[in-house]
Amino acid sequence: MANVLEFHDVDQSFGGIKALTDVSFDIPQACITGIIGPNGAGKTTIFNVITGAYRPDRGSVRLNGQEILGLAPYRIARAGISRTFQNIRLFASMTVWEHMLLSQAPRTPMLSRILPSRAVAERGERMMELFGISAVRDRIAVSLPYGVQRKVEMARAYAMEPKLLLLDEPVAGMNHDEAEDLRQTLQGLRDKGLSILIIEHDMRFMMNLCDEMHVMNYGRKIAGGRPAEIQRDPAVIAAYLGEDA
Amino acid sequence: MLKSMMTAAILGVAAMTAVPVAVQAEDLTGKTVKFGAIVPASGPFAEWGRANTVALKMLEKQVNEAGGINGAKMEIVIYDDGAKPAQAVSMLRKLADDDQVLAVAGPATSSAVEVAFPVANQLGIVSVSQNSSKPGVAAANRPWGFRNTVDEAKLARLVVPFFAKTFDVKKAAIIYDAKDATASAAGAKIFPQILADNGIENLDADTPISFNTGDLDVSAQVTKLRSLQPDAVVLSADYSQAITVLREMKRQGMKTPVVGSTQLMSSAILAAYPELPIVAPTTFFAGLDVPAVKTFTDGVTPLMRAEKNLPGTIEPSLFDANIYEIVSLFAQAAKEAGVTAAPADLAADRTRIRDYMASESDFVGLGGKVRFAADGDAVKSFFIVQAKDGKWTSLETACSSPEADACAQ
Amino acid sequence: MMSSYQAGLVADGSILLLGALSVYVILSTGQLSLGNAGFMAIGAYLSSWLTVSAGMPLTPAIVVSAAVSAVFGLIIGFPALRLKGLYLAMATLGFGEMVRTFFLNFEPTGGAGGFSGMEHVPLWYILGWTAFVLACVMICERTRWWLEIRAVNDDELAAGLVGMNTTVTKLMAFMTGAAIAAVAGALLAHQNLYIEPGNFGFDRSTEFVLAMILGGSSLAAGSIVGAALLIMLPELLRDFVDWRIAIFGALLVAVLLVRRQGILDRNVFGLAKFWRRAN
Amino acid sequence: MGVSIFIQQVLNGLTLGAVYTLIALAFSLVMGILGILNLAISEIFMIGAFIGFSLIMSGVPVWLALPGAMAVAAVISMVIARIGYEPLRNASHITPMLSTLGFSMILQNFATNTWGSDPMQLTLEGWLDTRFHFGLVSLSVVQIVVFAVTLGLCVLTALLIQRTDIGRGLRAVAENRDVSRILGVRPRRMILVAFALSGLLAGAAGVLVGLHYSVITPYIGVDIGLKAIAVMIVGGATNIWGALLAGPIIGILEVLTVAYGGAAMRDFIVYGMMIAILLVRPQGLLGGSSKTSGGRV
Amino acid sequence: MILSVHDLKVNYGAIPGIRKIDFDVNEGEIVALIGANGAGKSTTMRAITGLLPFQGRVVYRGRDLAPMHAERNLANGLALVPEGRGILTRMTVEENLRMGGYLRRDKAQLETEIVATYERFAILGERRSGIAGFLSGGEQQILAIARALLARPKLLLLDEPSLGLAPMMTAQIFDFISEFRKQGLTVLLAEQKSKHSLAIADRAFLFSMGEVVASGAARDLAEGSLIRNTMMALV
Repeated sequence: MANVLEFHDVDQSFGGIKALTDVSFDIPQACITGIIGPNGAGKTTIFNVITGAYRPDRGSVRLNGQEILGLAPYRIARAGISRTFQNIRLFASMTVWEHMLLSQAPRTPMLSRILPSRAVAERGERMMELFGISAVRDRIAVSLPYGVQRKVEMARAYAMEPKLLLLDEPVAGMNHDEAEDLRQTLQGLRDKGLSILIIEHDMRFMMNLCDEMHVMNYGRKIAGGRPAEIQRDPAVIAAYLGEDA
Repeated sequence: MLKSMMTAAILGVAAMTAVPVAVQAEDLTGKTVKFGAIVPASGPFAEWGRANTVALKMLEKQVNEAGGINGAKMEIVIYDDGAKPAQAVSMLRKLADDDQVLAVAGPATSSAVEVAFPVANQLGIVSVSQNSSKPGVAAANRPWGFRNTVDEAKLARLVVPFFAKTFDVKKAAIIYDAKDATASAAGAKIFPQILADNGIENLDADTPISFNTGDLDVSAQVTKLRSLQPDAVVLSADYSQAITVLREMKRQGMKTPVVGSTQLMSSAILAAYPELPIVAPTTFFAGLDVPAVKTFTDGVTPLMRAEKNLPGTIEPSLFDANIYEIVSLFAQAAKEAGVTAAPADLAADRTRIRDYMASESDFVGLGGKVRFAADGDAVKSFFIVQAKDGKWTSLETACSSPEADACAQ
Repeated sequence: MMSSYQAGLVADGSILLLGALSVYVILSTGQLSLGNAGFMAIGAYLSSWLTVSAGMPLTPAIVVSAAVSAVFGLIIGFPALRLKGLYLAMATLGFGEMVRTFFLNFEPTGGAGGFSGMEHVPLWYILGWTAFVLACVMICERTRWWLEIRAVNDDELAAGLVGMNTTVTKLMAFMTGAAIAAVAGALLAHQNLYIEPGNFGFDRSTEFVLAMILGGSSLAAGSIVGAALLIMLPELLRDFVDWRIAIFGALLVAVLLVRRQGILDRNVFGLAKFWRRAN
Repeated sequence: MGVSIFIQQVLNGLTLGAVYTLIALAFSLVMGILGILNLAISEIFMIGAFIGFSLIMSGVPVWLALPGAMAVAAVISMVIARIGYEPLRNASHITPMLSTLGFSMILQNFATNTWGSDPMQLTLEGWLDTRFHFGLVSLSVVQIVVFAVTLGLCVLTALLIQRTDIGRGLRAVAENRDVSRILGVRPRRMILVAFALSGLLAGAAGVLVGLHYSVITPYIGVDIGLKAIAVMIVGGATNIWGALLAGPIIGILEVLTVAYGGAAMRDFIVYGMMIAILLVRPQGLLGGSSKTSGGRV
Repeated sequence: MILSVHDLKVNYGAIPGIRKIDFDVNEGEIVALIGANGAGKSTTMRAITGLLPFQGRVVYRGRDLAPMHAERNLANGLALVPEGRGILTRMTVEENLRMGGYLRRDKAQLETEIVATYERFAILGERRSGIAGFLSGGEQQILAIARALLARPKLLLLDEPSLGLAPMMTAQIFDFISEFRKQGLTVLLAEQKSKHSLAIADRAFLFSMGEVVASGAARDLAEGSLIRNTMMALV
């Protein structure tokens, strides 16, 4: 199985404080890979390195074999990596529908961005159906309930036709039913060939969702493997309950 | 000569306000003859505009009490332009179109005039500025634009030699307001030329000393002036700016006499540096000892001082006299050129007033005979005055036109 | 039939509308420019010089001036990328004042004495340009490209991560705004037939911003309302004579307090609906 | 003689710079804490000048006229805060800026109608009219008053900001509104305090300008206000000492440009310097990075 | 009972909402709120303190608290050490401590207490005139707690005090917290990592997805496998 992303030997520090120390993992094609770990373990830092917001001190990040480290964030996005944020970042002035249109724009030529396009509109409709937000299409996205905003953000990220989708705590603020719906949606996307990297604290959700998991603590990767293995890994349990370094 | 002119002036004003002489005109009883005025009653020159308004209201009353214009009531529609060019144009259009006035007095500032005169030409209506003295503005806007002022260039040409002789000036330095179009034209071009023509050394010819309208601090400029040790200072600025300079000169103890343009004319200048001889040309000042002026001043001063929005110590200015003359002239033109005041004749009436203004009329203003030269500027006598003991004193009388007898009666 | 007074107000309003639009385009990317009078001055002086001294017909002169002004927009916009919010506003304010000072001292265009000699343009010509620019902006508003502009305003970082080159977007907005302001300047010059540096001061820049914010900064149609209001209100308040400017100021504050988003917003026009389907 | 002229020009620049400093401080108190540009400060300064002028002309001694005018200016500033700023606190930073512009119009119109548009002049008498001469260089008592009052007010402001509970409260609100609230600071009250302080300083600047230049009009605020914004930027919008440094720098720069380079270039150089600072060092000369400077407002 | 929370609901902008939270705190207790990130602990804490609008009832010392009155609540003895510590990073350590006593009238007494604070937390004494933003995470956490104590709270809310801290430091912080009980202070503690919290708490409430899913004596919870199973989804 080919890897869509290879994240190798990355060190990242901020003013002397090490946020990531020698972190490596691979994301296989058409897989859901999870990153877990206590707050402040460095999970979001990994996202920020992948999307080009941070420049690590060392290491390499390859997308389908191409080095993407050092590219401008918008180039990395165009290369096929899209993400959601832990604290949702939607465009404050836009309706849900406008989010769907916008996220498809940057990778198309200028002229087609000005002219209406049937393909774009259809894809927008599909995205909204997929994440169950068609009913609120004309509402300003940031005025919607928290859980719905999460879905809009995911729909926006997915509308970009990414090769790799990064989700940062997507079920925070959702109830169990919503979370279950989301799990099925994401697994459906995986089955269609999408690769997903997900950060989430809700272990039950992750156990059911992920194909593979990596565990972070204090900026280091402390474990990696199948969910069932992780679940019983003493080091992981210790980290989670705060028992030990 | 002065005396005879003054006598004529009284007679003239008396004739135009008191005894209506209908020469060839029909009786207009029951009709209204409307004139317009554009004054800067808000903004940085609000006092001018507000004082202008008082003078015009007085004139309106005087004319109507004396029987109006061939029996018709005279009405002056007054608008405020805030000294803003765009508003001046708007008001000119409004006067011409909506109010259907026969002629317009104003606008005041040169910036507004520059923009309004082309519109006056477009609309075919006389527009006569009461303040603008920026060189060449009316000349560029024939045939409808007029100014009841004298171009600064013409005045300076006569004032400087007189001043130089009086104060024995061999070398002078110029300071001017670079942001004010009139002051900078005079300060940067006209005065240097005139100094040269009169054999006076211009000490800051290479690095002209200037400041900007609104500057509070001109200490650096005055220090520089002082360091040049001139016999005299040429101050080309509007009076409100000039005061700042004079105050700074006082602060720095500079005692050189100052000469300037008509822009200096204001009672406010008198308080700025009373010890200093300040010389300027003007066609009018409140203390002028001429009966016509006295009548005007005595009439208008209490009215102005009664206005809530004007200071209790205000005196009529040159511009009040100018705008009073302008509308007086309109009234005389309407009488003598035989306007019909009928809506259908509007264009013809306006042309009559213009032609009357352009012709050699016998109009006598407050300071003497007033005529308009081919370039649209007034030909009238003027006074070279000096600030002394808190009032203006006339040193010399001259005529703005080089032609002999131009100002004679 | 419009009286020439009303026609004059319409012309003034059109020019103000163009000025407001020039700020609007830039502000749509979240950048506040307090120096658009500077671009306006460039357009006014250059186009006047081209028509008067170089004998060029007006329309190409306007196009050339707009292009040159756009280059200045680029020159200003590029370093301005480093600045945000009020700091950017103040840098543009400084630029505007520098342009004004430049023309004050630039003798070939008359310096403080101003520049004249232009041919008068008819009202329809001004309206034509205004309608053209307004239509362009309003059509663009309904494209996905405009969504990108709004996205940069809403959240620049997220916009980048959706794949947008925010640098290019912001620069283009600056250039477009500069070009529109130059058109406004050129029309002003050929409407008034006389220009002087004092016409292009800080108060002019704030007037643009005012018209745009008052009308509603979320859509171009707002600027129409704002410009109309700014032109009409002082005329309507003439009865208050000495206090009209104070009353104008008080009304301004009142409108901002009651409708901080401006008189119009997207909801008013139902523009939030955008285009629903491609066909 | 060249040297004494130079010294005289530097003194001229320092006087001008002192005025800039006070107004720039007034701007930066509001800018640093609330992040808005209060355009009405220019006009509050102008009103302060007129109040001070009127008081002095009606025989009130200077040491009483100064605080009197400052108090009136502070009250006006607080009214603006309550009516024009607070309801718009959550709007974008442009909206409150424009509402302060509305207040500028009101204040300017009020001044024109109250005091007239013609310059108002003051004749100083007695000790205030004294000058000291050192060779060709001269220094007036009023200039010394201007320096002393400016320095005094800067030090007082700095002490207030640095050493008192109110000052710490202001800085806390400036840095983090929520944190300041859980520490018991009432942001609404701090906003009022910031505006009041800003009004006090602008009012003081007005009185000093009136005293020193002794000619004022309702339109003196506009240009000097823009310059003060430049001074604030050059010094660092959030640092008191920045304004104290940048005021004299710009003042002297202006004066020397006029003296040795020609007046025409003056504004070009001042605004050029502001832009250069914005591009090279947006935090201003003394701004420092957000963490290194304890002296932030 | 010093604090009781009934049917607390927060639904506000882009923060994870809470649906229905009920719990109570007795005088002199240390109560821990345990749960994963996003479970609603912080939202609960901020709502109680008066930083967020909420629905439901929060009764503190017999009085209903109105939403959004943080300043008044502090005056009544309810202090929060927020998640991320809420240090005023541009001020010095000493200034931060002074801010703790902002509402106090007895300034002289405050000065002595600040001196006492320096003695108790030596690191703060050493860095008293240093900029607080330059302190390490653990030092900042100590500063934040010390600052909150200077407001003389009756109920101290601590949101994730161990966040981003090394294990040694975490242990030290929890030691400090356990000392508070001796001074008669009531503490409400939100933590992701259960071990330290349960070790010092009397009772604990387990949060998940905006609701309280379990509660009990801290010792029982620590010894049982409920928390581990919930957190690791081992049910």
